[in-house]
Amino acid sequence: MAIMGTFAFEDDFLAAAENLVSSGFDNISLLSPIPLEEAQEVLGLGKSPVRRFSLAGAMIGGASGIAMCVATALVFILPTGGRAIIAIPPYLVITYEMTILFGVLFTLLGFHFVSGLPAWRDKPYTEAASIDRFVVVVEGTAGEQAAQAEAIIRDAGAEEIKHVEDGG
Amino acid sequence: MSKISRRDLLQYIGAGGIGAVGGVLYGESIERPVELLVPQVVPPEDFSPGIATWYNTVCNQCSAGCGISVRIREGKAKKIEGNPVHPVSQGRLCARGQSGLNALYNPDRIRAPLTNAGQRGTGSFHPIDWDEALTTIGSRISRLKIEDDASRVRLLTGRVRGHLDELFAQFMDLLGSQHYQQYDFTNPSALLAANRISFGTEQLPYYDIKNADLLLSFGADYLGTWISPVHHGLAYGHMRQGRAARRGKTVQVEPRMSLSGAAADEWIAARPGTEGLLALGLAHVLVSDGHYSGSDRAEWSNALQAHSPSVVSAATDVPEDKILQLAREFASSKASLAIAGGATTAGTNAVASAVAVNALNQLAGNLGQPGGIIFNADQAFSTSPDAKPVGMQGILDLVAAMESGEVDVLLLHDSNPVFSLPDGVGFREAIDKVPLVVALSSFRDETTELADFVLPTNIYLESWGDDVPDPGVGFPVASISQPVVAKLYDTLSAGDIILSLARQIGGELPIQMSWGSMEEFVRERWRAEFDKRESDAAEQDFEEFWQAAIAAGVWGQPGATAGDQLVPSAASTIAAISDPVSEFAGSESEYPFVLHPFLTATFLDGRGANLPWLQELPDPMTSVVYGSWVELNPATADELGIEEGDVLEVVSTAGSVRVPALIFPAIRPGVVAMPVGQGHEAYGRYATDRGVNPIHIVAAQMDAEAGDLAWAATRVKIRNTGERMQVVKIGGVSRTLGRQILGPADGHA
Amino acid sequence: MFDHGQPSYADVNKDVLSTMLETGPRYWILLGTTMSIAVICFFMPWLYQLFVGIGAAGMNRNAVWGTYISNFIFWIGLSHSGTLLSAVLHITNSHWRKSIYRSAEAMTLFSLMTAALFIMVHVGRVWFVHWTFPIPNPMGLWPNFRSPLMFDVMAITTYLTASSIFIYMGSVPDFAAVRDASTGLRRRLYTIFSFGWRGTAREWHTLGWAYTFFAVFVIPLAVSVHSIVSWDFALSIVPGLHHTIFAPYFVCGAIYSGTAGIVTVMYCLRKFLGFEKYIGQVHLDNLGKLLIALSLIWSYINILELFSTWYGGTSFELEALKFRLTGFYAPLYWEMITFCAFVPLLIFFKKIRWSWNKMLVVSILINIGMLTERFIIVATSLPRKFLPDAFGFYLPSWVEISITIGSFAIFATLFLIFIKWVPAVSLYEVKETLKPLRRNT
Amino acid sequence: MVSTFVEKLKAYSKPGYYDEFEYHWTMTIDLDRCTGCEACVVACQAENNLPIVGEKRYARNREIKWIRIERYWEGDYPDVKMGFIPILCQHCDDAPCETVCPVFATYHNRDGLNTQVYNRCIGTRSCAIYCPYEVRYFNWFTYTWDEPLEQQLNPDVSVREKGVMEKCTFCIQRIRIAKDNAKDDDKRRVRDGEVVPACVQSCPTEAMVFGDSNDPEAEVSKKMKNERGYKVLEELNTTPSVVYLKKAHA
Repeated sequence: MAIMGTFAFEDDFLAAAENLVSSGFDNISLLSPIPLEEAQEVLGLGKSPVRRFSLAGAMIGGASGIAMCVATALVFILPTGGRAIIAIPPYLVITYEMTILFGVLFTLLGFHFVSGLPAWRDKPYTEAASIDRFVVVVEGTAGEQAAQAEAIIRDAGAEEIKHVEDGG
Repeated sequence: MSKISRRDLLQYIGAGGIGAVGGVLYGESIERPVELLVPQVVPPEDFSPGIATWYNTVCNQCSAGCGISVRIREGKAKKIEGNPVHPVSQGRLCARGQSGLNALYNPDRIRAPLTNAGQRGTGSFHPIDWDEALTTIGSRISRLKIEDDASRVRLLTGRVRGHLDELFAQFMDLLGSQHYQQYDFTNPSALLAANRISFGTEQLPYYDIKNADLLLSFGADYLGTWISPVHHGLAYGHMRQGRAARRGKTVQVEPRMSLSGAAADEWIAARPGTEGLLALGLAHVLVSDGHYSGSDRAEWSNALQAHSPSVVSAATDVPEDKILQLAREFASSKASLAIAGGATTAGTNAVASAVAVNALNQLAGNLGQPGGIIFNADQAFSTSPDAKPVGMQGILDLVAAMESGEVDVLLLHDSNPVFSLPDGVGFREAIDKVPLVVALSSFRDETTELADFVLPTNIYLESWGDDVPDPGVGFPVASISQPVVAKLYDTLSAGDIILSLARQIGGELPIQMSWGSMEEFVRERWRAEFDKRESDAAEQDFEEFWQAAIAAGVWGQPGATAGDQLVPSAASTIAAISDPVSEFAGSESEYPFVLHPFLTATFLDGRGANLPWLQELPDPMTSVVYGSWVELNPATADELGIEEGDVLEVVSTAGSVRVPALIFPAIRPGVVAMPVGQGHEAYGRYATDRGVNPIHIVAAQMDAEAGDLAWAATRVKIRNTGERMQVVKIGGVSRTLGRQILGPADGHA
Repeated sequence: MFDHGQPSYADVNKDVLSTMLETGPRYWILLGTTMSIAVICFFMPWLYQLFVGIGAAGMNRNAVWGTYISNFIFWIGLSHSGTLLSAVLHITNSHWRKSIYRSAEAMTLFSLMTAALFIMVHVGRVWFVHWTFPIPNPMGLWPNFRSPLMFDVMAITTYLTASSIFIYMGSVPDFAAVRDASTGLRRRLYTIFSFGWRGTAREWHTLGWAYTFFAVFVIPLAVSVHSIVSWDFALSIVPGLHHTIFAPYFVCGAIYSGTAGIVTVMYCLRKFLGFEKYIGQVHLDNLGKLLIALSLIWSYINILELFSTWYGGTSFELEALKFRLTGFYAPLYWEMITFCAFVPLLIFFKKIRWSWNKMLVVSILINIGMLTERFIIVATSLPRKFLPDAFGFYLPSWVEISITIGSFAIFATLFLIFIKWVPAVSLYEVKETLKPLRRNT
Repeated sequence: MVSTFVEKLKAYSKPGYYDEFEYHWTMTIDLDRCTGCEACVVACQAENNLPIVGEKRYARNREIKWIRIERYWEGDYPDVKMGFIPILCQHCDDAPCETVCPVFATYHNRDGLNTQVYNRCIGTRSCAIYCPYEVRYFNWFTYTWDEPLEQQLNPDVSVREKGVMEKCTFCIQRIRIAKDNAKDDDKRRVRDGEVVPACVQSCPTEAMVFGDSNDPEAEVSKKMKNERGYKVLEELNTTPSVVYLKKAHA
């Protein structure tokens, strides 16, 4: 079971979230139509691990860039224009581009990995969340805990409270 | 090995799956085409696929007589190069010679005998078979012969040498007609006439450019079009840089810079038609300065009296000190040589000019000297039976005969007088009066179009024949022409046609001319020569000799030079010295410009215009392709407000042509130049309706002595029509713009 | 920021999504027109050219590159502002970016695609163009990474990939909004497009980080792309092209023309999609100021180029310069100088800067000038290199002119398709600029 | 293992070629001998299957002439001079065209030749941009020969299709044959004068000399040392393999 509270105002919504967190609920989702830094802070989201993906991607890209150039040159020994077979200056450009390409691709990978998207399973959601409503979802609760969560949400000033099935 | 496997690996990764499946499907669905590697029913002998064979024969693109080697693969001619053992070409060949392949494989060749369907001159022909054509023609001639009217049969050919010439002569002789004549626009008639006067022999000597230190050329484009360009090229290269520390110098006198003028160290644009006078001026200095000290000095001095440098300078527009300097250089050079040709020998004063140049050589002691004029020993084979008319006088006589109905049958071979003679000669009109015109030709040119029967001839690369280069190379030389490819179409060589005709005509002709083919005839004649010269031929057996000659394509006797025993006295030259100034058709006031038609190294007198490689070959001096133009001095153009591409109407007393202008920096003001060779009305797809033919507006004048067309003696006026036409050329900006393209600036070399 | 008062969050969704979900006949007529022009002017001549050979174009021995390459550079240049500007402004946290960046990025993407098309049109054997990629091919041979053209291949591939990802990722929350506002097939499609986005704090957080990294990667990438394009020329030794200033020159020119392009596109969005509310005076003003700055830099580099050529004093360079300034194409050169150096100075006047109509004219003139600039670089330098006798001339053929016209239609078509598939204005970022929805303010 | 790899890396990181050229084919052209007669131009056309492009295409500068004669006037009438210079692929050791090709369609082989591999060419035409001598010719069309002119085509040289760049190869087919013959003949080296490109072969004035400049005894090596020797556009540092000998003065 999950409890879903819909708010019209973001300060109410944030207050509810804060109370839930301080009450020890750890399986809460905070849905908003715009990114809210405060909501992220409530959940204690600091530096995202995406950045590690970016770094790794860039490094892998750079290394594979230069490796690709050098390896191709060594496999096909085809001198051109009196340049060295392994001519570093032009390879730097390729490396540069490969660094960025892999950096971008890995960041994308990191986004998917960290955000858990794509996730097309049904999860508690209300369409107003993409317009102008702020939604708190408390998942995996039942019984007394659920009542407590519902109380916190109602106290914060939720417009609507729904009990829905847990996603997935 | 490892490299390959790595490559293959990459390839398999990519092409593996899809490629393999696709390949199988493709292979299954489409039957493998059966390709005929050798698309010939009967392969020629010595045939091995994939291996190139070289056959030696003789070039027929101009009358220089270069030996050529033709590369044959799978029975097809692939390339023509100079025959390395031939003394004329020595392994080299000009653009024209190499384009012989275009003639062989020309899409516009006549592929079967033709007869005109209805009206003559409409250009409509239909094919007939050889028997029918030969029977018709043969019976006609035969009838004339029986009626003892054989002199009503005329034979007009291009410049033919070797035993084909003898065959023609014999044919006409046996027929009982004295009217075998030749016409070739490029024939050096004036030189031959002048040599007859000066040296007593109507033959070209060998001009030893190779060993000359100073070459003084009066109008002769010896590197492009004059007599034997490839051989002169070899000689020129040697003269310039082939000798240690001795670089020959060349001076060119001509109103419009030719290829040879571009190569020259000094280019002198004397007033057109006065080049011979300049030669006399130089001769005057040689005598008056005491460079000449022969016993006949007084006679010389007397004859040259009127030609003092100051007089000559005024007439020729060459500064007096230039005349003095040239004369002194000419006298002091160890080996000097003066030659005449081109426009200098195409005025009404042609022979007088050529004599003047001969005089210069005589005075400088150049006769019989290395680097001078070397007389040929006897010709290799005495093939040329009788002197026959060559040149415009002969054509005029022929035209007169045709006009008065004295000609019943006109046989034409390889000659295009309609194109290469001025309209004023009236050939085109006169031919209407001839009941039967038969043309032996490989292509349908302007003259062939007027024939009743067109008998297609083999290209020289498909024919047997031989040739004696004229001028020789100082010693006896003869070349053999052999078919290097199986003939492409239902054609015959000119010799074979004549032999077949002889059989058709009957009487004593087939008995006297009993050879089965031209091959047999050539072979028999060579056997006769062999027998005559047996003593000095190394080979004892004729068969051996013959095989060796065919293989080499040439036979010669390098030791047998004439030496100087042939050097004639100067008396006749002295007697012949006159005032060589050309008379121009048209008054200077009405026609302010002198027309300078020039031969191009590509088309010569127009015979090369049907060869696409030559059409695409930029003109050496202007880089123009595919067309005609008229050249003007930049100052003249400025004055008249003419720019490149303005269509000008060039008008002479004989007619007018419309042609785009080209500004040419190296032409004398007051002269306009036009290339000869374009302007064909018929000559295949590459030549037809392209440019204009300046010969049409040349006044039909002759030099009386030489009896040939004075094609450089016409005045013209020009009119800007206001139309524009692109002159197609490849050149961009023909100035170096200070860039060191032709070498570092002097002092930094 | 908003000229006509604050819209509500719901207004934003309604205004923007209605442009996507409600389609009038005018749209279809417009789309049909641009598509027909694209087919008739671009693809049919191209087909003809494929059949005949590149000889269908006006290029020749002396000028083996022509309008295809100059158009390629132009379109690459036009692509430069969108993503780059968006990324820079994202990093610097400039709020005025938020309502225009989506369309600007789309412009990047589509002009880049058009540019890539021009490479296809340009090469002689387009059916083998994949040999330039490091993938297995029947030659068993990988490309030459020492070649400046390979830099291009790598740079453009990367740029296309990065720009696509950048615009896509920025649109994911908006795809979710579209999903929520639609039904049926569209809903299913947008469910997939949006990855099942719910807008949780964790999702926003990850997207924010990823997006910032994309921006960080895209900025040096964009700079490198046009530098590399300039090196196609500058690494040759052709007089008039062999200048060290070329990379900054091209980058500056690219951003310049791109920014002008944004002004044009913004005008159209306002006019045809009714985004007056979201794209307002502040944007025009800021873009105008940017244009002035870029125009001044561009002029400076041009003067520098003239000066260094004159100062260098080699025959080759001077001749090339002389031809450019006084030769056949001189009128085009001076047209370019007028449009790109002098006309933008008018933006200094507030009267001009604040008028959408006037700015539209200026921005179009700038891009005409920039199109000419690319053409002049190619057409005046290449046919006149080192050997004067080999000097030639270049005149575009009807095929080239037609394909050039067609390329604008392709761009327009892509853009028209885009506005129906992606919210042309970023919903969530515009909402960010609105007054926060708080009970206690 | 590692050390050999490092050595290999080091070796290949130096500018230049292989260890050394097997042959270094070089040509000298003596401008004092050259008369501009263009025999070489036709020889090349015949040998290398150059197309007949036609007047219309000529008018738009679409001709294909692997060797062409350039003309430069000097001075004005009457002191006007003409300088001819045959321009063909200079087979530069530091060829700008090779570097720019993205698909290795042009590269430097062990004979010091700047090769053009038609099969690999995708037709970017950048090599023609980078070439300062403008000796690269592009196939704007697929050219055909009016039947039966195609019978002349040299079977040793491929006919190029549209979209492919082509240029002078120093008649590589002749070099191949000469090298094959030399290999069959006891694996000896190709002798001086054994291989001549078509243009050199045809030159009536013997202005062109071709040979292996690695062989100090070769005629071409001697000609290269001539004091009149220079290279066209030497200042661009492309190190051409064609050495011109400046025209001498009287």
